Amino acid sequence: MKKLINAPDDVLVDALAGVAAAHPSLSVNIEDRYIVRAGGPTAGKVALVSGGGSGHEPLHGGYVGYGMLDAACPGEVFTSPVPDQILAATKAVDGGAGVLHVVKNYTGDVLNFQMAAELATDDGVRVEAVLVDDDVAVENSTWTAGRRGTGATVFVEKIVGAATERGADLASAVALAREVNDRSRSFGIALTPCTVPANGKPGFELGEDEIELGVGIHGEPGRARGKLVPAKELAGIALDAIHADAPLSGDVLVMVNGLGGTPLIELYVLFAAVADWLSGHGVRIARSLVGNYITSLEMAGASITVCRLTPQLAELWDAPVETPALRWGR
Amino acid sequence: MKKLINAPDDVLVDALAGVAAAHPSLSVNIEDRYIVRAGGPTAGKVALVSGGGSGHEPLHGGYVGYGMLDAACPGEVFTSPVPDQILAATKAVDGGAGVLHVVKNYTGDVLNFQMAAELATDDGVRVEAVLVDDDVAVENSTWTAGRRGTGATVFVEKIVGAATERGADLASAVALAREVNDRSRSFGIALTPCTVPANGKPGFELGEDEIELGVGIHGEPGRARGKLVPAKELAGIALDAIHADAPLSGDVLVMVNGLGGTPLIELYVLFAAVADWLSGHGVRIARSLVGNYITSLEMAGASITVCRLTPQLAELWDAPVETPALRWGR
Amino acid sequence: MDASTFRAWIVEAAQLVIDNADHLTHLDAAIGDADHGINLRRGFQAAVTMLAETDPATPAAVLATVGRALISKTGGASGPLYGTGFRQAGKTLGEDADVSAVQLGAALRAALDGIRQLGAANEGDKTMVDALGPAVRAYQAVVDAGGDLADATRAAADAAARGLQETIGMQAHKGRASYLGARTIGHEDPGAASTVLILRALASATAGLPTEGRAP
Amino acid sequence: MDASTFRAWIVEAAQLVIDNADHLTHLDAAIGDADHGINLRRGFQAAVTMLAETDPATPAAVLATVGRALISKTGGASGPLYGTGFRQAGKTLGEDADVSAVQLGAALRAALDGIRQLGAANEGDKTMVDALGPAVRAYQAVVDAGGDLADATRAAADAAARGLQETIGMQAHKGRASYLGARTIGHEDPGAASTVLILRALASATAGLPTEGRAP
Ligand SMILES: Nc1ncnc2c1ncn2[C@@H]1O[C@H](COP(=O)(O)OP(=O)(O)O)[C@@H](O)[C@H]1O
Ligand SMILES: Nc1ncnc2c1ncn2[C@@H]1O[C@H](COP(=O)(O)OP(=O)(O)O)[C@@H](O)[C@H]1O
Ligand SMILES: [Mg+2]
Ligand SMILES: [Mg+2]
Ligand SMILES: [Mg+2]
Ligand SMILES: [Mg+2]
Repeated sequence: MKKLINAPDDVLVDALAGVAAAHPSLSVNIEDRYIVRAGGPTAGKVALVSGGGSGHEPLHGGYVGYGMLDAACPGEVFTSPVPDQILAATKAVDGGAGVLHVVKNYTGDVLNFQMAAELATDDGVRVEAVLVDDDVAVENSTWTAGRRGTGATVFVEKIVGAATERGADLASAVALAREVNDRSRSFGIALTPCTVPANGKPGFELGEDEIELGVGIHGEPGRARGKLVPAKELAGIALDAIHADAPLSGDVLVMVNGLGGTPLIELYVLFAAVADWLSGHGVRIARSLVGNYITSLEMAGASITVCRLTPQLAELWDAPVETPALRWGR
Repeated sequence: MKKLINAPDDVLVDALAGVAAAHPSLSVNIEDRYIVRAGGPTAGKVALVSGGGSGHEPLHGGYVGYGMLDAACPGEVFTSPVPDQILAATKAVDGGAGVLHVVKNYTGDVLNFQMAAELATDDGVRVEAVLVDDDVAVENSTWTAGRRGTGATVFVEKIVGAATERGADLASAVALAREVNDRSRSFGIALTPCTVPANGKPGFELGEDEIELGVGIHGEPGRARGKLVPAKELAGIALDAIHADAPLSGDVLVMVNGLGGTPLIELYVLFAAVADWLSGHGVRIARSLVGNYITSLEMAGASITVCRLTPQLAELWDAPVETPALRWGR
Repeated sequence: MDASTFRAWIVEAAQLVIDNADHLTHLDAAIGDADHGINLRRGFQAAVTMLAETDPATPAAVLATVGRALISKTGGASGPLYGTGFRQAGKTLGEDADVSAVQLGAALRAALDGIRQLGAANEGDKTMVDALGPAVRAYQAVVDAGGDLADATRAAADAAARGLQETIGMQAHKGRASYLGARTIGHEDPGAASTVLILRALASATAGLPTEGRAP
Repeated sequence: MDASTFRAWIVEAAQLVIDNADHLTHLDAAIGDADHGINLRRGFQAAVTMLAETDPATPAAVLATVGRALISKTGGASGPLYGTGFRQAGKTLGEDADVSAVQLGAALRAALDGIRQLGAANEGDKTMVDALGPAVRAYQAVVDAGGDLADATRAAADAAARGLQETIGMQAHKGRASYLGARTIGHEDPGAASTVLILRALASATAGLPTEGRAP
């Protein structure tokens, strides 16, 4: 294992110290493990709180700021945060209008956020939770824990963040978050595994010409192993799977996301292939992101997320945002 | 070699197609191999043109836009652009006030930009060139081609871009660029090699506990091979080298830059170590960047760049910028 | 079975989890995200520390403390699940200073119900429930047949081990492993494996014997 | 030596560069950035194409075309350097349809001067100049001794090869390799190696013989 760290067990705390030193706009509570806006809670605004295992940076801490999250709760690498820190963050950002938990659909995240929500409710905070489950690689059946939450999390946090900034109440924030999630689908492809620092060994092994199709963001193997084929074909595999699950049409927001170890030049090559596929299917790219937005440590590979836009969603997407990882309009 | 590409020889063209599809704010000339602002040349403004080998994304194409570059000329991966494309880009963005070539100090880049400048001058375009050479790993002697240009390129492009946006003339743009370069120093560390697509093999080999100290951004080995030590020590090695070359003090702009394959969480761990070293030496981090800004394909590792700020430089750094990779203030 | 024996159980369980952390993580790498051993080690170390700090007087207080510690420190799916299990178990024991074999049986049953209610897993879903379910039944059978605490906990541990073996043939329907679908068949479930360790620790604590699986 | 022989030289040089591209890149990987073979292959392929398209009539026009093509397509340091070398060489040949051994010597000298002026490299700096410099001198010596074109170009190629060997012991002071300082000692210089190929091609083109180093 080769990593720019001090010690495997210190990664999270050291990284949080780095976040604190790098971003004066954020306030990092290293003791309780949460990141909030330096300004403190916004009175009368519905607060957006998200969190999950670390190793997905910039998610979630990099999305704390005006127009997006109010707080992020980073767990250990690839491990759900614990109820205590979620509770502390929830109370820290409650502005009196209630708190919305944006939870990626993993049993661990769901259970820990659920326990935190119960505790917060006991303490008189109004809390709602929305599950993000956009990954079409996992079929959503009673035979699984349900779809994983992946790329759509970025869209939900941005769009609902804009709405709450404008005064959306808790109920409509919940409804909007569900709408964005329902309109979004993702598919991920891994070229290499990644190594959890505390573990020290790669999560799986791959041959020189092998890839994992349908991976999530926790270094786990995918639904199936495949051969490394040209980017054009990989884009087709991902978009066919998305299209089969929820037919694409009209204007879309597309994210070609690097999993952490893939150079940007390759993401642009993949984006070109995605653009070809979409135009070939009469779908228009109205908005897009290309880069590392929700990662899996140093894993090489990419995920493609598509959201079928409405004029309202596009307008909220364009609204000003000011976070370390996503910024425009101010 | 495992890459998200279609064919090794198509990487640059395919990536440029992706850039064109992803960024409506840019106009990409795939035939002549350059990227300019969609708006066309800004009349009366000194135009900023940079370029170099590809594989360093987001440099340079990701920095084309308001407040930064007017044009970028991407060569093949790790290979200087050719005079023809530099000439074409130079003419495309000339707004009548002259064109400044920002050239990273590599023999190939220097010679190709030099030839392009001669041709442009023959065609009646006023052209000046500034060399960026901030890498302290290479001693600047008659026994070398001089220092390499690395991280400071981002600072020069941002700060001089802001000044030209405000109407700085060619002479003062040159002077400002030299000032930023003179006040900046960098040092890079590699944990893994990287593979040029057209080559197919890693540029060098490293043992499980080995690193390369003093690497540039072209997948080349560094000045020396070392052992993988904790991030705190690596920060010390880099900053001691920088400090020995140009003593640090006062307010600084710091960039902890990922070389392409290093996850953001590790860059934050390194940033914390950098912040510790600086505060221990009475140096104040006034501005900072953490992320992948000038990369070496999928190489794992990081570079640290420090610029000793003046109030004027800090103010120009804060000025609005609107490019794919760097954006604030609008 | 008094508070000190309950504490001995948890200390022993923590030691077993630490000794087998890499193995649990290795099992999780195959069908999950390679952190189960890391998570439980963190959780049980916190539980032991909290017991030492607060020194709870009753069996119920010991289990409540352990449950809180696991929930606060473990993270992942297993933290809330095991934590809830211990808390529910503790709630059945009231203020008693000494707990009978029958009472422990009810406590184990409450742990199983709590975990099943929170995680909604049925036996056959390839989870810790596939080890704990059979264990609870085996324990009850021994007690009903008049067996003592040591016999019953031993039977529970053995039944859990058999349940763990059963998980190899199962396809996961709950937790991260379910994402891998049929690829999960042929692997032990990490949580079932850790349940075996915890029940082995219980058996040796009640019998006052050394546990198998301890690192030398 | 007429225009068709000059074209034959370049076609042969292109073939040698293509056959040895991986080797040149491999040399560049050791002390540079692993692209010299890729660059020169791209450049010489463009040169051959441009010669076929424009079919220049005089030796001077052939060299000018090759120089332009190398500058336009090669990239890197070697593109402008080799391109300038060919262009400067061409400028010495005027409109002549046939070039003497003496004229070619002056052309090679002009190429060396052009490369040295642009790159500011001295012999000993571990560059292409360490192959081309000795080659130009050896060529001149043969001509001065009354030798013919074939002898002179053969001598130039052999001297370049010896110069290449000399670069192994040198520390690079120019180009990317200079960044590696003493680590460059013990490796051949890629550009010196490609210069040997280009001069070998010249020797066989003038002698009308097959060149050593061609892939079978
Ligand atoms: N819904 C559930 N009900 C019961 N047990 C579960 C459930 N989901 C997961 N588990 C158990 O948790 C174990 C994984 O725990 P762990 O790896 O620590 O958390 P995570 O899966 O979040 O990484 C699984 O092996 C399984 O036994
Ligand atoms: N200043 C110089 N003068 C003469 N030759 C040079 C100079 N710099 C580099 N070279 C030659 O160029 C070769 C490298 O060419 P190439 O790899 O194609 O370009 P780059 O170094 O830009 O990647 C070196 O091996 C050396 O022979
Ligand atoms: Mg986990
Ligand atoms: Mg090069
Ligand atoms: Mg796990
Ligand atoms: Mg090279």
